Formats: sequence, structure tokens, C-alpha cells
Amino acid sequence: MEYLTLQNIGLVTGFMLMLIGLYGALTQKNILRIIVAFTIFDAGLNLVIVALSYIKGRVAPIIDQTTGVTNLSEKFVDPIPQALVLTSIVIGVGVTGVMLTFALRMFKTRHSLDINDFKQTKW
Amino acid sequence: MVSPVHIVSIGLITAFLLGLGKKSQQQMLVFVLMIATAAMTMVSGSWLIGLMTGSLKPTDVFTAGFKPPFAINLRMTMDEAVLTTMVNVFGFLTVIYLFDVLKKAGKHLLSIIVVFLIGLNVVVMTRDLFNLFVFLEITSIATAGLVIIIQDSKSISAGFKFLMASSVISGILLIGIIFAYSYVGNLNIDFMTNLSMVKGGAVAVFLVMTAIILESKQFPANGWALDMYESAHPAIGSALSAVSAPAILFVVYKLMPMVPENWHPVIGLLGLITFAFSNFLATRQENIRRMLGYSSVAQGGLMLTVVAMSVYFGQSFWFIILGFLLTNFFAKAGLFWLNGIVNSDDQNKWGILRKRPVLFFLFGVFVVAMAGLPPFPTFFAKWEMIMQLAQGNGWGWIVLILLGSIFEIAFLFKWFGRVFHAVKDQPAEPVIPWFKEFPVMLFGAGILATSYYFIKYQQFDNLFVLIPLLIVAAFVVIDFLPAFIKNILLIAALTFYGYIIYPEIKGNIMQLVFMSVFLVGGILTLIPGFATKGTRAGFYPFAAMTIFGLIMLVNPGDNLTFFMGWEQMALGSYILILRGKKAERPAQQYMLFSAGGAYLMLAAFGMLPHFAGDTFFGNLSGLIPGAGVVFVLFALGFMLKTAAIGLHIWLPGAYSEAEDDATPLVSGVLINAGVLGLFWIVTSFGPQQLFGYDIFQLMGWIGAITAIGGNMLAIYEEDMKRLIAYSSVGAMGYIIFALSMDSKLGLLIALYYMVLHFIYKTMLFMSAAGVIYRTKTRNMYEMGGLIKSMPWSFIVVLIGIITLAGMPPLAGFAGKWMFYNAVVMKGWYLQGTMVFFSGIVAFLYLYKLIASVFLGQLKDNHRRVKEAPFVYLLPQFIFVIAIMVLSIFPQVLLEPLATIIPDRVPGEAILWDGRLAMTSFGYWNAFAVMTTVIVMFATIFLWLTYHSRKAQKVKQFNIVFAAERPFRPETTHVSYNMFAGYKKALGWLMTPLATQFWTGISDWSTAIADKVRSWYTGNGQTYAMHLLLYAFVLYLLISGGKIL
Amino acid sequence: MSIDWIKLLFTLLGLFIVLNYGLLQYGLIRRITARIGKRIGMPVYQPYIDLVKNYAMRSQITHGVMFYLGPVFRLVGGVGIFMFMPLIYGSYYWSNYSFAGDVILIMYFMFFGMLGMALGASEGGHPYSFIGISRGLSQFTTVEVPFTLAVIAVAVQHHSFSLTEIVAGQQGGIMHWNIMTNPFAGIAAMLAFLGMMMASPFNVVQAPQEIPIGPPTEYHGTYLGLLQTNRAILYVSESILMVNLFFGGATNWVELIVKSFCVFFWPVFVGLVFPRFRIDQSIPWFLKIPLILSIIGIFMV
Amino acid sequence: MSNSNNHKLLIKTDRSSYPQPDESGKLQVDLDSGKYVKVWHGPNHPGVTGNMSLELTLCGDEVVEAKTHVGYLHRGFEKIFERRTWMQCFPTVVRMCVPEPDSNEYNLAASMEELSNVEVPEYAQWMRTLVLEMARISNLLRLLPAHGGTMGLGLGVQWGVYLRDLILDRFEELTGARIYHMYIIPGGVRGKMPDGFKKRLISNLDDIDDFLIRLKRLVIDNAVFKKRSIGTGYINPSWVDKYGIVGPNARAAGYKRDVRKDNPYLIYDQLDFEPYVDNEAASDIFSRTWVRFMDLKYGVEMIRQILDKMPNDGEILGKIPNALNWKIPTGQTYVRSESSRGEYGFFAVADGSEYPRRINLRGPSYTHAIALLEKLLVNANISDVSAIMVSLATCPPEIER
Repeated sequence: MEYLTLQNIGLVTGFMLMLIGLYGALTQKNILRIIVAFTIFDAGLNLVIVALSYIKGRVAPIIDQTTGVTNLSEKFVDPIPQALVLTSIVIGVGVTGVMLTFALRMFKTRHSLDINDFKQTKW
Repeated sequence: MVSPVHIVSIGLITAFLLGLGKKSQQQMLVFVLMIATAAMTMVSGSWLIGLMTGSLKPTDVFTAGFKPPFAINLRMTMDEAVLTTMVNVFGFLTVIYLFDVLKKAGKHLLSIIVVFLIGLNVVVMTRDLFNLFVFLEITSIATAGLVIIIQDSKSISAGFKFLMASSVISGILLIGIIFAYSYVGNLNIDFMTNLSMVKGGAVAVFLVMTAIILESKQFPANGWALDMYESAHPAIGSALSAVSAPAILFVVYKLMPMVPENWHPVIGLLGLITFAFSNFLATRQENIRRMLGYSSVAQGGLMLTVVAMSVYFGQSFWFIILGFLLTNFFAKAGLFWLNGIVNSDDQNKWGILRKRPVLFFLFGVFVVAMAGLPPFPTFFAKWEMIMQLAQGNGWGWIVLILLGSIFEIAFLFKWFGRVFHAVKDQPAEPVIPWFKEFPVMLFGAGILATSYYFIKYQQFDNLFVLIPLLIVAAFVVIDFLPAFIKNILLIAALTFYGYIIYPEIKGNIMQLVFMSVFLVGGILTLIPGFATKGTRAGFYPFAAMTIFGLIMLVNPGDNLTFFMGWEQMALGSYILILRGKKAERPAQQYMLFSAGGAYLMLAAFGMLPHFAGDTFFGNLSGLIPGAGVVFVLFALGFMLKTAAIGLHIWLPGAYSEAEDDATPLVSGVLINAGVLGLFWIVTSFGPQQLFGYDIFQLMGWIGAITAIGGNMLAIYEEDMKRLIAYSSVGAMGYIIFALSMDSKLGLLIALYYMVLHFIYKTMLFMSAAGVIYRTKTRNMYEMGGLIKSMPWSFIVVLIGIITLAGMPPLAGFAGKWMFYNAVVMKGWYLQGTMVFFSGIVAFLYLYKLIASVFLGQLKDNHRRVKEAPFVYLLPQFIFVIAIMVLSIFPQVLLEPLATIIPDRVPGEAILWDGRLAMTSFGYWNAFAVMTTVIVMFATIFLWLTYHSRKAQKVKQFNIVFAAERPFRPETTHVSYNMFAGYKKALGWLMTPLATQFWTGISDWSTAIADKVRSWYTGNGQTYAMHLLLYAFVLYLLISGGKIL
Repeated sequence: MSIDWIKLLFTLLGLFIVLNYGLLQYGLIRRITARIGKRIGMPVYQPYIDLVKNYAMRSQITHGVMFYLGPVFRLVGGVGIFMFMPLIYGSYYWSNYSFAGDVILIMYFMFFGMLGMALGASEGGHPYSFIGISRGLSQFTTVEVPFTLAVIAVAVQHHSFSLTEIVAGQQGGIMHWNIMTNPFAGIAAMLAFLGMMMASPFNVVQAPQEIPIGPPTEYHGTYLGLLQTNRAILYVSESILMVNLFFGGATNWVELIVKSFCVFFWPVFVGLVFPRFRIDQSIPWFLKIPLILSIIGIFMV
Repeated sequence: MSNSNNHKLLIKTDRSSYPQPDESGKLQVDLDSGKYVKVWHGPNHPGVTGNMSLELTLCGDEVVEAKTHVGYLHRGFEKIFERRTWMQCFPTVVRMCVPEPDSNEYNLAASMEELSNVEVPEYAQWMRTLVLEMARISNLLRLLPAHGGTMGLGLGVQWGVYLRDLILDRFEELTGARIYHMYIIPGGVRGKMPDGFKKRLISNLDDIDDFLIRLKRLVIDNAVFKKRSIGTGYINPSWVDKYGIVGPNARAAGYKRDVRKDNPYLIYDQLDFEPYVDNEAASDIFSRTWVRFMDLKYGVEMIRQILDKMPNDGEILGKIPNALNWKIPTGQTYVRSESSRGEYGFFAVADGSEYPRRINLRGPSYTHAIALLEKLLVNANISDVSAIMVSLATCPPEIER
């Protein structure tokens, strides 16, 4: 039971999500589903980052009345991954957006969302 | 000084400014973009100059006022300065190049370009891992945006595939980063050098490295990249290839300190595999952009290798990487841009470039530079890389590099040849806007300048390298002048060069002999050029290049000069051959075989220092284990040029399809380069063994078989030039055989025959050129009876064939006489008999040559044919005089030649007693023979003249003809299939085994390539899968199956 | 170089003797063969009559310079072989101009006449000339191989290419002759000699039933006279070459004539009883038995 | 392939430089290309059997097109006959095949006899047979060694000619002429055997026997001859009927064709003989040589038999009308005999006048030397042209009659 910490749960869930996402991205034929799979992958990834930086008994690195201003490094979880996650999420959203744009364009050109219909360039 | 961070800030400001612009102001916005990119260039450029001159010191820029690891820092050292300058210059030129596209496109596209450039700049400069990740993502998104400048289904789907791939890659990268962070506690690269030492840290390093390597598009997980190259706008393709890839590779370089040393070779090898395989697959590409894509990927692989092995390469690293980097930068971008100008992926449409000499020239420059031929930087880089690898016994690596290089040459020159011969009647003069031409020209200038610096850096002997190259360059510049003037100038240049070089080599008879063969041969073979009208564009630079390449072989200060001369000569002659009307395929074959030979030599040069130190060709005395391999590699390389049997299939096509008056140069003169090389290795290596076999024995057999094979093939040829070409194969077999005897007499024969073969073969080819010039056909059975109209040519051919056949009293007999003595002394009776047999077989084709063309029945359409032009005859008669002198006084040549042969060589030499040549076996007095024959001839001739003084000349068909009369010359001239009986009897000897073998190899490689490239299914998911598989395999390779 | 006039005189005398001997030999051989064929045959002096007639022919035509020079080349080739060959062993004056070169020179000088003749005949433009020459050259390539090997074998045996030395090495009785000391090479050379003399079964060059007279189809009158002169000299010279190489040479004229007649009779005899090979059959023939024999011969030494 | 010896070579060597056959199997020959040579094999040519010419188109050393040309005799025999009385035809008819004129004589005589129902006395019949057989061996003595002669073996020919001269001597003795005997006249023969003829003839036959032994050694057992002739000039047995091949050529192809046996005339049914047939149907030059060799051998035997069996004396001439004004009743007939070259027939039409309405000759050479030879020569080596031609035993005047 000692492994069943919040951090480990977060890590395992994160990795599971990533694997699910990857699996989906590699097996689904519908482009939109693929994009969704990638967002799941991203979510898992972000979860892993957050979980990695989690330290038991500490709080989010936000300075407010409850934390005070002293000994912050002992009260907070590692703040950097938290910050990174934000950036990562932003980028993830950006990529998803671009992907969706592409999906739209692809649909317009071929009236199909099956990824197998977009193999003009090969070999 | 402007802080490097302003590169980013300028970009950001511009991006915002562009956002403010209106649709109607698009053109102005483009200019704004142009100014912005120019400013970015200025900043990075000023850093580059400052760092180079030393006025500036490498700097770190700290953001947020903290020092790393607490804040992100951008670093600007020489490396970053170079790369950012490249990125920004490229950005500037891209904006110019895309002027028309950008004018029409929305303002968002302009922003995307800026973002793309910012992304790359930061990727290059940043020292922070996460920052790196962020900007890589930004670049990716921008790239995806750029890909869809062309909004067709192809590019959109390619962009989507790219996004999928980059999502996977970024996932891996991000996990790696976060793990790295959790182990080290910070994100700065400089503080992570011991990451792999930390328990579990190796995994983090592995993930980060894998992501970056995947990002650098390694084979075979790079389908997405290829699709993108194929479908994106050429300008974007060029951006991906010229700046994106180097930036990523720079990231690899930055990360290398983190990577454990034992991973380096694995990564390097993967890069090389990419290089070899991508080039291999490119050989099957018809679509230009995809081919360029493969080529870009291959270059990326090569550079990855160099970067991964940067520690190993040590001091040479910068030289090597810059060589590859700059060439790839200039040439690949140039080629992509040219693709945009031609606006077609069909090779045949590229004929449009023939209308623009400058662009076409640049196209050639780019192709040659890509192919790694001198004098371009890749050539030197490759040389250095191989030398370095050889020092560490990296033979497998060398093999991969050379394989990749030969494939590279295969597809690049197939393309070049196709373009060279593409139909010229394209619709009118193409309209090419200045802003498209300008960047190409600038980059062309860039690569030439880089080459200049690379050559300077090498510190060659100026007399032998720089002056020749400058002369070649000068002929490029004056290519617009009439052929007449250029001919005079080149002859003058060669003469003058001979004048200044003579004091240098006076003491060395060997150099003197070869130099005079090359120089005199060059000058004399140029003389027929006076008969050409017009400018003869593109001939003289390459004629000069060929001749000077040959000259560089004569006096190499070091191995590199020799190799450079060799490659240069190959390149020059390739173009000369390619100029022929139907020469596309033969020239391609020639190039491939030349390159193959050159690469074998390159490998040998790599091995040489292990045995003989760094000086040219060393001097091995006695048997050294392992030296046999070097010897064999060299010998193969040289025998490819001398067209030993099995390696000869390029020769007849190349020689016969070359322009008629260029053939003497590319054959009679050029083939001696191989002889020179063989002579050199034979004298400097001495007898060596390969797996316990005496190599000379082997070479002797090869020579004998070549002699028979060449001559046998010649007798069935109907094409005049092919016949003479095959005869060269035979003669080379003879020389190889003579060399392999490794006796004083044998080597003397080889040298003597080399000179003689040069004389008569050049003469024969020129004579053939004269005949073809007049009759407009090469088929001998379509000629006949030309002795009446071309008596002088007939005399030349007659002298030539008597010499070739080795009949007394002419000079050829000396060779035969020495040959018998040498064979008997050596005791190689069987091989000797074969060579002797080949010598008699030569009679058959010689007879066919002279009789079919000059004797027999004159055809109706040749009744008004005139004698060949004087400029054709002049050099021929100079050669005739040379033969005559040699016939009467062979000692004039033989005695000096004998001094070249080192004392080490066993066997007895010829003793001269006045005019009498003696060995322990026989004797021979050329002068006495000549006088006797002349006296006899004169007497009998007078006797006949006295008796037949009333002989009456009759018309053509006045012959005894079984009481009938012939009714047409076409059906009375026996020439076609003349030796059919011989073919029936001994035709099995000429079963085209070599051709079958090479065709087999070619078919086989095609089949494999087709099989391999079906890996790239075109499905984005498959590509993503490839990435994961690649990561997995890489993990196995690095960890050996254990947990890191 | 001073010219040894006496030697020149002797050489010319030798040439004259050989010419007459050649003509008479030809007549005699014709006579003998006629008897074998149950005919009476022509008079022994018939070759003289032919020669005189041909030289005296008035009507002459020429097809061009090379046509004109062809017989000259041919005769120079024949006379040259004679000139460069020592006739009588041990005699300075009868050694002709053999100081100019060794047996290799002689072997290669054979080509001189052949090629010149080939070119001359070709200018005549007659298809039969071409066909004959192409056959002749084709066959010659393979004839020369065993012959040369045999010569090399002899040269290796005597450690010299000099005919004088080779003959010197064979002195002292029949058992010292090369045909006895190296029978394989000797037999190979004799088989090749059949081809060199272009007698049946290797006379496909001139093959009357196919290409009536082959190369010299267009030659007549003085040209033919030159060719006949050459035939007389060449055939005898080649026989003498064989005598020198394999039959111990000769120390006087009688020995020379007897030996060369016997040698010459060998191809005549074979030619009489064999039809000719086709060209694609004669070429492999020489590359089989004679070649193998000569190779054995060379490794026997 | 018409030439199986060639065929073996064809497999080995590259044929791309030779003309290729089109769909109908004919070689495509473009004379303008300069790749082909035309030579005239004859009429002034030692390798041709008489007054005819072969126009050969050569590619390399192979014949790609052959055409038989006649017209060098300028006679027009058959037309001449129509302007001659029957009897006047005799001096002309013998000239239709010079080496063996007797079949002509017999055929003309037999056709006249048949049309006008003239009986020939038995003795005359025996004499006729004798003369015909003598003519056969005299022709074969010339022809048989010539098989080697075309390949350059002249010695056999010289021997053969010598022996033929001996037979011609006998002819001279018997008929007064060496070549154009004109011995067999309508109604009988012109004379009886002189004294001692038989003895001399038998001694000649002994010489021939001796010659045959030597000839076998010289030509037939000759390795070079075998090499050249076996497989060369192969006539496919299936062509025999198609091309009308007769006589030794047919027998070499395995067909038992002999008029003497199939359709006996004169007294052949009283003789004991069996024409030689090559049962293996090798059908090449060698096989034809061998068949002819056996023909000659049997011919000698047959003459011996005839001399043995024939009556010593008898009538030589049957009852005939005035020879100079011999009107033959209207009618037509086809008379045939076996010459040394094969079936030799006369188709004679009489219209009741003293002139023949039409005499048509069916000679073996016409089919052999035109249709067959032209086919046989394609793809043959130029060296084999005369050998093939001679092995078919053509007689040009017989073609051009």
C-alpha cells in the first residue's frame, strides 16, 4: 500500500492516459478521433508532469494567507513543473487547434475524414 | 553591441505590427517583413563578424535578471552566430523569393514566417531545455502553417501527418525534460552534463535525445518529413532543409555533453544509415521535390553522424561539419528554389533552365556541390571525415558513407544529365522574375565563396591547385566569347602553364613524361576545336577542368591533391561526355563508375597512413600484411578508369557518344590517368599479397583477360568510335598485364605503351572525328571508299593501325619485342599467350576500321565528301611525325623511360649498344629494320612502277564480278558483320557477362529500393508508429536490452 | 653505318637462289600432285612462263594508290622475312640481315605483307576480296597462337630469340633437333604451319569453290607477277624458318634445300587429302589440339 | 532452320546482327541499309554446277536471300521441239543434260514408241538398260567426288574424272560419241556391242570398285568432310512431297523413290536390285553423298548383272516408219525413267503431224535448284552454298529448257 500514494496514482493514471491516447492516435481512422486521442495523450502527459512534482503534504505554490511568505520552499510543491504544465497546456491547445484547422481543410478537399484517404504522397 | 535577444524582439514586434496591418496594405507589410528579417540578419550578422574579428566576446543573455539555472539564458557564441545568421539570411531571402506569394496571401502568413524564424533563432540560442521544447513546438506549428501555402490536398494532409508526428515527438521530449528536471532539479543544459550518471537519469537523457533525433528525420522514421518535402512549396522545402534541419542538429550538438560517450557511436551509425538509405531510395525518385527531400534527409543523417561523433573528430569537427552544413545550406536551398522557378517536378520540364545559362550553371554548381565533388566544401569535408574515421579503423562507417555517396551521385547526376538533355524547345523564353533569380544567384555566389575559403584553408600548392582552378573559373566567366577565341586562350593558357611548370618538374622524368602527355595531349586535342562555329558554350571550362585535373595528378603535394585532381578530371570529362547528343545514359554510367572508382581510392587513401605515413603513396618496401587490401582498392579504382574487363562497360558508350572532337581528350589523354595511378602503386607498393595470393599474378590475369576481351568486343563493332573505344580497353589490358609483370622490362613496356597508345589512339580518334565530321555517320558500313576524298586521313589511320598492330618497322613493334622478352623472362606463358592472341585479334578490327571506311565501295551520298578540315589534320600529323621519330630512334623514348623504373624492381633492363637493343634473349635494331624496309619498298615500288607505267585508272564498278555487274555500292561493300565466322567460332568468348552482372546489380538494387520505400505508406498513423518503433529500437541499441 | 656491300651482294644472290628455288619447287610440287590425281600435270618450268607472261602483260588497270601498293607491301613482306632470316648456319655472308632483329621480328614481319595486301585488295572493292581477307585474318589470328607458343618454347629452351643461336643449339645430329627435343612444340608448330601455308584444310581464304580466288581477285598482270614472286620467296622463307626452328637449320645450301623441300611438302601432302574447313571450324581447331600441344611444349622446357 | 548444323551455332551465338524474320517467317532484308552484300555465285564461278547463277544476298557470312537465275543457255529447248520433226528433236534433246544425256534419249524414244505403238526388241531393251546404267555411273563418277570437291578436296574429283573418261571411252566405242551418244533411237538402239567391249567394260568396273574403296577412304571417311557435311544442307523429309524432291535426294530423306522399282520400265523388273535408302533420313549432304555412293556401287553391280543376264545377240531395231517423216498419231503420254538425279519424265503431246505439239520435260533440277535450293540456302553459310548446290545434283540446262 505504500506505493498507493497520490503521486504514484497520478503518475500511473497519467501514463495510462498517455498510452490510451497513443493507442487511439495510432489505431483510429477518423481524423477527429485521432485529434481527440492526442488531447488525451496531452492530458496524460500533463498529469505526469504535475504528479512528478507533487510532494506529499505540500500545497500548490501560490502565495496567500494560508502559506505566508516564509519558508516557502518547504511548504510548496516544486513550482516549476506547475508553471511548465501551464505552458504545456497552452501549447497542447495550440497544436490541437492547428490540427483541427487541418482537419477542416482536409475535409474540404476530399470530403472525408478517414486518414486512409490522405495518402497521395508516399514512397 | 545589439543584444542577441533583439533578434527575437524584432521578430515579435514585427509579428505584432503585421497583425495591425490591413488587407490593402499587404505589399507594404511584405516590405515591413523584409526590413524586419534584414534587421534580424544585421543583428546576428554583426555578432558573426564581431566574433570572427575578435571585437566581440561570446556572451550569455540572461532573462529576468537571474543567472541560470534560475532563468532562461540565450547564448551567443561563434556557433550560434553562424547558425542564426544562416537562419536570418535565409529568412530574408525567403521573403524576397516568396514576394509574389506573400503579396497575395493573407497577413497571417507573414506572421507565421516571422514566428518560424523566431522559433529557429531561439532553438539555436537557448540553453534551457523547456524553453527549447516551447520553441520547437512554436516552430512546428509555424512549419505546419507554412506547409499549407499551397492549399492542395497533398500539402494539407502532409501538414497533418507532420502535426501528428510532432505531437508524438513532443510528447517524448516533454516526458524526457520533466524526468530530467526531476532528477537534476533544473532545466539548463549546462547543468545537466552529469544527468546520465544519476540513477534513472539516463532514461531522461535517452528520451530527450530520442525526441531530438526523431525531430531530425532519421531513416526510417521520417515518412512525414518526406511527404512534407514533396508537397510543400519549394521555398518551404528549402527552409526545412536548409535551416530547420541544421537548427535541430545544433540542438543535438548542444545536448551531446549530456549523452554518455558509449551512445555516440550508436547515434552516429544511425545517422549514417539514414545517409546511405535515403540516398539509396532517392535513386528511385522521379519526383524532384521528393528526391530533394530524400537528399535533405540523407544530408541530415550525415550531419547527425558528424555531430554525434564530434568528440571523436576533435579538431576536424568544425571543418567537417561546416563543409556539410554550408554546402547543404547553399546548394539544397538553391535547388529547391530552382524547383520553384521551374515550377515542375518533372525532370524533363527542367529543360527550361537551358535557356538561362546562369541559372543552369548554378544548377550544375549546386548538383556538383551536393554530390561532394571538388572544389566544393563537401568534398573536403568528406575527405577529412573518412581520413579521421580510417584512423580509428571505422571501416564499416566508411563503407556506409561511400555507399551513400555513390547513390547520391547516382540520382543527382541522373537528374543533371536529364536536365542537360531535356528538350530545349520549351515554350519561348521563360519569364523569371528578378526576386526569384536573386536568391538563387546569391546562394550560388555563396557556395563559390565558401569553396574558395575551403580551398584556401587547405593550403594547397598554389601552382598545382589554385592557378588551375582560377583558370577554370576564368573560362566560366568568359564562356560567352566565340569558341575560336576561347580555343586560342585555352591553348595559350596550357602552353603558358607548361612553361611555368617545366622548371618545377624538370628533374623528375616520370612527372615530365606524364605532364607532357597530359599537356601536349590537351593542347593537340583542342586544335580540332577551331573547326567549331559559335560559342560552344560550356565546353572550355570543362575541357580546362579535365586537363588541369589531370595535371594535378602529376605532382600531388599530398594525397588530397591527387584525389582532388582525380575527381576534378572525372567531373570535367563527365560534362564533356554529356555534351554528346545521345550521351545521357553513357555519361551517367561513366559518372557512376568514376565515382565508384574514386570512392574505392578514397577508402584506400584512408587506409594508407596505417602503412605508409601521411606522404603521398608512401614507399613500402617488402611485403606488409594488410597492404594488399590497400593495393587492391587502389588498383580497382585505377582499373575502373583504365576499364579493365568487367569494369569496362561504361567505356564504349562514354567514348563513342561524347562529342567527336572531344573524344580524343576524354579517351586518348584521359585514360592515361589510370595508367599513371597503376604505375604509381605498382612501383611504390611492390609485390603484395591478398589472402595469401600474389596480387600481381591476379592482375596479370585481369590484364590478359581485358586485353582479349576488349579486342574481341572491338571486332564485332559496327560503330567506328565504339570500335576504337573497345580497342582502348584492349590496350589497357596490355598495359595492366605489363605492369603486373613487375619487372624492369614489364614496367618499361607499360610506360612505353602508355605513350604510344596515347599517340596512336588520340590520332585515330581524331581521324575518326574528321571522317564523322564529313560523313555525318558513325556506322562504318555506311561509309566506304573514302581514300579517294580523304587521303590524308587514310594515311594517318594507316600509320595508326600499323603502330597499333605492332608491325615492324613502326614504333609499335618495340612494344611487342619487349613484351616477348619480358614474358619469357617472367615465365608467364599462358597469360602472355592470351595477350599475344589479343594483339593478333587486333588485326581484325584494324582491318575492318581502315577497309570499311577508306577502302571498298564509295557510297553515292559521299561522293562530294571533302578531306577533313586542316585543324583536324594538323595534330594528327604531329602525332604521325612523333611515331616516325620513335620508329627510327626508339631509344629516344625508351632510355629516359627506363630511368623512371626504381631499382627495387627485379628483372633485367634493355642494354643499348648504339642503335641495337639487347636483352639476354634477343636483340633488335630499329634503325636497321627501318632502312632495310625502306630500301626494299623503294626498290620494289620502282620495279612495279616501271612495269605498270601504262596502268590505267578505272571507275568504281569496273571489277570482275562473275559476268554480272554490281548495281549499287550499298550492296557491294562488305563491312557489316564482317567477322561473322569469327563470331560463330569464338563468339562465346564475348558473352556479355559484365553487362549482365551490372544490369543485374542495377535491377536488384532497384527492386530492393522499391521494396524498402514501400515502408513509407503515406499514412500518418503508420509514420507515428514508425517513430515509436524507432525509439524502441534505439533504446535496445543503446541499452543492449537492459534497463538504463 | 657503313654498308657491307659484299654481304648485300650475297644476300641478293641468296634472294635470287631462293626465288628460283621457289619457282621450281612450286612447279615440281604441282607436278607431283598432278601425278597423284592421275594427271600428267604442267611442266616444271611453268611458273617461269606464268611469271614472264604476267610481267609482260600490257593491259593493266588500277583502282587507286593503295591497290597499287598492295602487291608492293606483299612482296616487301616476303622479301623482308627472307632478309631478316639467317640462311646457312655458321656463314657470315649467308646470314642475311638477321642482325637487325630476332625471330620476333620475322614473326611480326609476316603481318606486314598480309596487311598491305589486305588493304590493296580492299581498294579493288571486290566483295570476294573482303570476304577472303576477313577469313584470312580470322584464321591467321588462331594459327599464330600455337605457332608463337612453339617459338617461345624453342626460345626458352635455347634461352634466346636469336635464330642463329637456336640453330646453334640444334647442331650435332638429328637427336638435337627441336622437333626431337621438344616434340610437342614441334608438332604444334607443324600443325600451325599448315595454316600459315594456307593449304587445305585451311585454304578457306582463297577457297575456289566459294570466293573464286579470294583477296587477289582483282590483281592481274604485273601485280599478279609480284604476288607470284612473293609466293615463291615467302613459301620458301617460311619453310626455312621452320627448318631453322625445328629441324636443325642447315650448314650448306643442299641441306637447306632438302630440308625446306621436305618441310614444304608437309602442307602440300595434307592439303591434297583433306577438304577445307569452314572458317568457323578452322578457328576453333587451332585453339584445340595445336594449342594444347604447344602449351605442353612450353611447359616441357 | 534449313540448316541444322548452323542451327547448333545459332543457339550459341548472338543473332542480333542478322536480319530477323517477320510474321510469315521471311527474313526482313533492307538493301539500302548497307548491311547486305549481293554476290553472284555464277555463272563464271567454279562453285556452280553449270550455266546458272545464284544471286546471293549475304549478311556477314550467311545467305539471307538466294535467287536462282537461269538464262545463260539461251536455248529454249521445249520451244525448239515444236519446230522440229520428232526425229530432229534427238540431237537437241541430249543437250538438256550434258553429263547424262541418255535418259533424254530414252524418254523421247519411249514416248514416241508409246504414242505410235512401236515394239522394241528385247536385245535393244537390254542395251538401252546397259547404256542408261553406264550413263548413271559416268555421271555419278563425276558427281560423287564433287561432293568433296566443293569443299576443296580436288583429288577425288580428279580420280573420278579419270574413271569417267574410261566409261566415256566405252561409250565412244559403243556409240561413236563420248558425250552426246544418241544411241537410243525410237524403235531400238543404234548398234551392238563391239568385240571385247564387255571385257573392257568389266575391267573398268573393277577399276571403279577399286576407286570406290579409295574414295570412301578419301572423302566419306574424311573427318573434315564429315564435319562439314553432316548436318549441312538439311532437307526436311516433310518437304519431299511439297517440293517434288526425287531420286537420291528423296532417298536420303528416307523416302523410297525409284522409278526403276516403283514403275519398272525396260527390263528393270528382271534385274535384282534394291535402291539404297537412308532409313535414318539424315537428309544432309553427307547422307546424300552416301546415297550416291551406294547408287554408284549398285550401278556397277547392275551393269555386271545386265552383262550377265542379257542375251548375246538379237534385233536392235523394231519396226518403225520412215524416220524422217514419222507422223505420230494424236495422243499424249508421260514417260519417265530414273536418271542419276531422280525421276526424269517427258510429257509428250502429238497432234498427228510429224512435229511434236509439245514436249514438256519434268527434270529433277527444276524443283531442286529453284524452289528447294532457294529455301535451303537461306541461313546457310556462304562456304556451304556450292556444297549444297552440288549435293542436290542440279543440271542447269534441264531447268532452262
